[in-house]
Amino acid sequence: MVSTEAMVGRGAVQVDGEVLSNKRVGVYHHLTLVADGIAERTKPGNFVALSVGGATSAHLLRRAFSIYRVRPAGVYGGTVEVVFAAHGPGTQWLADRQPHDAVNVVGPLGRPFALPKEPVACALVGGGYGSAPLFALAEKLRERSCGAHMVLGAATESRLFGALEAKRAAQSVTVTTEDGSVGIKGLVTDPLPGLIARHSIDVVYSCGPMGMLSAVTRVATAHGAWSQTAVEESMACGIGVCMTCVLPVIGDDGVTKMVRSCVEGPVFAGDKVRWDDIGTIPAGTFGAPGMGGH
Amino acid sequence: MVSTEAMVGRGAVQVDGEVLSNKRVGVYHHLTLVADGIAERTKPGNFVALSVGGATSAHLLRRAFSIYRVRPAGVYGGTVEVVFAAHGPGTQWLADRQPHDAVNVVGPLGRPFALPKEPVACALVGGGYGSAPLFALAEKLRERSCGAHMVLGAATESRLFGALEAKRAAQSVTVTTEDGSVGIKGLVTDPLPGLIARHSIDVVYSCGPMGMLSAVTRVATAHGAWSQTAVEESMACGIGVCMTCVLPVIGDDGVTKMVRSCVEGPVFAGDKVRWDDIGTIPAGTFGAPGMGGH
Amino acid sequence: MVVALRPADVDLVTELADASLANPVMTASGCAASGQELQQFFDVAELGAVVTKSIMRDARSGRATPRMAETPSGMLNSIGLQGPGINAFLARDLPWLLQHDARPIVSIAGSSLGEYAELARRVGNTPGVAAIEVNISCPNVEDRGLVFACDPVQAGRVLSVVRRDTARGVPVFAKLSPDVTSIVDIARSVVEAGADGLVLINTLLGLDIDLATMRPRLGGVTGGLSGPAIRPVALRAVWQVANALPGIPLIGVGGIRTGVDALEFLVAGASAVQVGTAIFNDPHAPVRVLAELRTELAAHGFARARDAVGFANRSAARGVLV
Amino acid sequence: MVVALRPADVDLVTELADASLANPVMTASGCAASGQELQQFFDVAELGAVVTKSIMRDARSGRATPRMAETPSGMLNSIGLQGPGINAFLARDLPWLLQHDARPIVSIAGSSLGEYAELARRVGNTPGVAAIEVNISCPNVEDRGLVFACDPVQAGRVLSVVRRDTARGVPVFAKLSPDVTSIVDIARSVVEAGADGLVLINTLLGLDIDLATMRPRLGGVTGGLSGPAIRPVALRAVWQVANALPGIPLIGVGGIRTGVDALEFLVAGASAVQVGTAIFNDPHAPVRVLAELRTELAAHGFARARDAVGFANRSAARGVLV
Ligand SMILES: Cc1cc2nc3c(=O)[nH]c(=O)nc-3n(C[C@H](O)[C@H](O)[C@H](O)COP(=O)(O)OP(=O)(O)OC[C@H]3O[C@@H](n4cnc5c(N)ncnc54)[C@H](O)[C@@H]3O)c2cc1C
Ligand SMILES: Cc1cc2nc3c(=O)[nH]c(=O)nc-3n(C[C@H](O)[C@H](O)[C@H](O)COP(=O)(O)OP(=O)(O)OC[C@H]3O[C@@H](n4cnc5c(N)ncnc54)[C@H](O)[C@@H]3O)c2cc1C
Ligand SMILES: Cc1cc2nc3c(=O)[nH]c(=O)nc-3n(C[C@H](O)[C@H](O)[C@H](O)COP(=O)(O)O)c2cc1C
Ligand SMILES: Cc1cc2nc3c(=O)[nH]c(=O)nc-3n(C[C@H](O)[C@H](O)[C@H](O)COP(=O)(O)O)c2cc1C
Ligand code: FES
Ligand code: FES
Repeated sequence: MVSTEAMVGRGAVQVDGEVLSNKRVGVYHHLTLVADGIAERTKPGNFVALSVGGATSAHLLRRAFSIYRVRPAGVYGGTVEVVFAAHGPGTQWLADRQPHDAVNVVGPLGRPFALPKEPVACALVGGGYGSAPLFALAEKLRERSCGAHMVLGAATESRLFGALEAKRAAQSVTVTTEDGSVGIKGLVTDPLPGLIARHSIDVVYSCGPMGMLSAVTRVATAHGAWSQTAVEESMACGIGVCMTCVLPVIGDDGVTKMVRSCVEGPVFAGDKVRWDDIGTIPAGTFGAPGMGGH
Repeated sequence: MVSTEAMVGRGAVQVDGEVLSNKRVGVYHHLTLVADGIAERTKPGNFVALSVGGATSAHLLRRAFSIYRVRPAGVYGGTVEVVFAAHGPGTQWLADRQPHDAVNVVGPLGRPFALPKEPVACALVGGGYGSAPLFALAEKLRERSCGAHMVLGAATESRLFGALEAKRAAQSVTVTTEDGSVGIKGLVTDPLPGLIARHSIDVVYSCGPMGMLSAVTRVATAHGAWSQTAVEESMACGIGVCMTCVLPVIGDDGVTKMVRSCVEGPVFAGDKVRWDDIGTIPAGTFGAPGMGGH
Repeated sequence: MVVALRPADVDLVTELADASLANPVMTASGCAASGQELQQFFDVAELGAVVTKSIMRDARSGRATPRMAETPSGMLNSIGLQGPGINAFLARDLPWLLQHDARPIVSIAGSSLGEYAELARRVGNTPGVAAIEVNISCPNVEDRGLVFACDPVQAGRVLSVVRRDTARGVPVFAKLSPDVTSIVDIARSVVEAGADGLVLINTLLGLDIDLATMRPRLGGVTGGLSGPAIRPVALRAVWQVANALPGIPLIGVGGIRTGVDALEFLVAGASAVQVGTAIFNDPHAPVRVLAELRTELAAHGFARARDAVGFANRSAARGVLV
Repeated sequence: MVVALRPADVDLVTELADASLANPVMTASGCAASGQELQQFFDVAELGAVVTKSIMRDARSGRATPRMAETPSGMLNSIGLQGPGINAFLARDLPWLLQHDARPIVSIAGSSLGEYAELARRVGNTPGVAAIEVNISCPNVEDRGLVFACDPVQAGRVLSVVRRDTARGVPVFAKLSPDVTSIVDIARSVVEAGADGLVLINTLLGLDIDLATMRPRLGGVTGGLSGPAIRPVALRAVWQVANALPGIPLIGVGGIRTGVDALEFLVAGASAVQVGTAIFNDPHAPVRVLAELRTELAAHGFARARDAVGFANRSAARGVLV
């Protein structure tokens, strides 16, 4: 596993952001914030934590969003973009923001996707808004002469994000929907084995619901590919100080530890995450079994 | 004292209001809300209770404001107007509202100013934003052929409200400021005795800080005039159910009771209010002395 | 478990010992006076019950002002049980409720066992009273001013005299304070003493400082904390007591503002809920919560409100993650 | 009493028994890990002290997830004291703090008296430790899992062994739980047992239900409620204990988010304050609170932070309404 020093965030800033635009894209919201200092520090897979509710808010906790895109300071100052689904009060509040409204930003946070050292072929698998961080990743992969093949999946067409953009960003694009409204009817894992074989994929990157990440990892591993998964765990602080966002991950020493997904993740090697044991403290975990106290 | 039946609010409604305009006037904010059903029920001296902070608000309690003006449904639907000073988080939030923003309104609340049955001469004394409810009162008095003489006072010119409007609304206008920036240098109580004598004032209406109301009542009583004062006590509910807004008022039976200023007030006969005992339970109050419990 | 159910088809009836209520939503004591003031907003007869402000034997002037302070997602109050006394209440307030077809649950408070007994005799034998709620968060003048609710023995004594002097068929509910080391111990004691059910929870003791005066803001120095801020504490109390004393009807109160909140209390073990501070924010809150609860029950496939009561406790007991 | 004072001229030094701190603002245990993660936002050496996450003798995996639930103006957590154990802490985390010129207050937690004693011996004799904070909100495995903090006798025993085994000159602070009938009784007991001061308060026990699963939301079922929601309870605890035990240094914690909040705790009797949950909202919160406190002290005419400590209690005792 990575050393503690490396796990401690070093590059995040906190800035008073301002909404530049906030647009509907299918069922999602594409929010662009002017927030200086984020872009320069961001790597694909990082996330930002946004405060919600304004000065009178009863919601203390920040909401975490994968960074979709950044632009360093230009006409408007640096910007950061996220894509999100409005479901609870915090995301609903963000969905209601208008240009010039203030949104405080902390970021970039978390460990980014690890990049291949060699020019190998990669698959980038996104579920729903989980595709958002994959476009910047695809760009970085191209810079390294790695092939980038995208697989985007969702329940239905309106829940797909970036299928068009994927055509520009990736060498090939495969779309799946559960209801067949567009692309292949089924799950992202259906076309994946064929894709891996066809393009001799070495690394499978994925971002989306936990169930999908687990399934993608299983397919990748079965086909001899590495997997890099960006997980989504409930986070209170996002910066590594609270210990709420843990999940069981197997270390280099073979020991399972409850590790913080906000600083040691959100990107993990998929085969190190004990997917089936999330929500438990598996027997044998470092420090288990615990007793009461809080 | 008034009977319980009369004290129970009967005419209030709760409506989703919408900001029509929100303008600075000196140090104050003049907020106009489209809120159907309020205008028809309002009498001078009533107030509204506005919710603050929106859907994600940590501020549960409504803020009370004297009604400045109402217009029954016209082009925009009925409107209600208030004038307020931004000092804490709730009024600050209201100050930040833009046209079309939503503000929930409960009102009209409280007992209005009692009107004279005969066409007598009246003084209307307002301190700071306390002048706001006096303009509608002046109109009602004129309808009854009562003379309406206004005395408006404040610490300084920017804290006066409606001095110009007063010229149209009243037969005479006297302005005082503590720093002499406009009008007579001093307090509203300075010109009051002369005014009462000059115009044979029978009723002195007042609205403003508690200290002013107490002083105005003293002057009025000393000069044989009735006084009607609109008090401002901390209110949790504004509708008579919580018992937070009480002050010691002498009943018709001569017994002091802790009465609710939101339903039995905010307008009280000034000489019935035990001004010096506000913040205490005076000895001999109905039900005193109490013991613990909450 | 999600079955298509229309909200209108949900059976909302709830059973609280000998009282059967049309629905599980009530007002909380002290947050609705005796119902009259709310009638301009909605018909109080629509509620499962109206819980009246705690009434004492004698008239009480209450505490000095200021009596309230707003706090994050909540408020402090130090009213001090201001009220007209039992005579005026029975002559004026209770008849109004009955005339308006409301189901009154009368909250009583005393400063001695004798006072509780007297109140029970008077209120507990007046026709039309749906239940008695015993507010034991009062200092006992006969025991160094110690609050009844903080001591299992004293709390039990109050409930035993009230139960003894209240007509059979009129359920007696003890309202407990959360400011104790073990609310389960107090619950057990009052149930053994005869309480037919429990109301959980009263306010938490809090304080606010006014930096303008450099003094506690409330005239009563400390006050009771209420509102959504305390909801997790109230829900915990319901959960703990429901697990410790299965079968005892519980009424949940503390920070309930929406139908979702209300359903959470039901599935944690409450047979009914009370809406308090939320009324100050929204005078329609009790009927809104009722309508929203109906929708939530339907959305979660509960054909009867009763089926939701204690659902989480039962699934926990089975070790089932539903 | 308002005298023109420049914020820069305010003397912020605070005395906590044998420890003198440059200013009264600290992090709260469990809300700042061991300081490293905050260093990217501000220099932790600027704070009066950094209170570390409660450390146990052995490594602990903590509780199952979900470990948090957002609540109105607060949150619930059930971390379960996950940590690497005392060896790793002393080898890695404490040295980091010392290298960065921070003043570390080390929070220790045990599940038996022996464990507390061992932690005291190891931590309380390590150079550089400014003070020990004893988290007694843990179940005692030797006494049916009862929480030390809930029983004056057990709480006193913990403090007596920790005080005994800690080097002289290193103050020992007991951190109390608000979930007791009388926090003053617990405070008195731990002070008699040797605590040099008190930290008030730990979280309140709460629960949240997840209607999607119909189960308690937290893996640990119940959790600790923190954040501005509980501030009035924390302030009340400080006020009560300051009045009951004058002269005992108190550290206030619970919902502090601004300099105004911090000053309220000072005038209610706290000599220092800790910022916890507010950090999750604003990683700069501790230094922002410190800057704001400085401004507030100046605005209220306090030339020294020490002069504000207990101001409201003193004016109450004199019966003076300032
Ligand atoms: C690293 C990371 C990246 C994410 N990226 C995206 C993204 O790009 N687009 C997007 O739409 N969503 C993303 N999410 C999920 C997003 O954070 C939640 O949808 C959001 O926090 C929900 O807030 P709410 O107020 O709408 O819901 P509520 O249910 O009211 O939230 C209550 C609390 O739970 C937390 N919470 C609830 N759901 C989640 C969740 N799924 N993950 C983490 N915390 C949660 C909230 O942060 C908040 O503290 C990401 C989460 C993480 C951890
Ligand atoms: C009948 C009545 C009429 C009023 N009319 C006006 C008016 O026309 N214009 C105007 O500017 N103000 C008026 N006020 C005062 C106004 O209600 C307060 O200024 C406002 O509530 C403060 O809210 P805040 O969030 O800014 O302050 P905060 O101090 O944060 O308020 C905290 C809590 O205290 C209450 N509170 C604070 N100050 C007062 C106060 N002075 N009176 C009552 N409650 C208070 C608030 O309602 C809130 O519940 C009136 C008050 C009453 C009772
Ligand atoms: C202003 C006010 C007055 C109250 N008066 C009483 C009372 O007389 N008797 C009582 O048992 N509880 C009283 N309570 C407590 C409430 O009934 C309720 O238990 C508590 O406020 C928690 O619920 P809530 O958060 O929904 O308000 C009062 C609460 C408030 C806010
Ligand atoms: C996530 C989290 C973890 C905590 N861990 C500890 C801990 O390890 N030891 C401890 O004494 N208190 C712990 N606490 C309690 C805090 O130190 C503090 O007493 C409490 O949260 C109230 O302060 P706040 O409202 O400022 O957070 C924790 C609180 C939170 C929110
Ligand atoms: S969210 Fe706090 S440690 Fe990860
Ligand atoms: S404000 Fe509630 S009774 Fe007057």
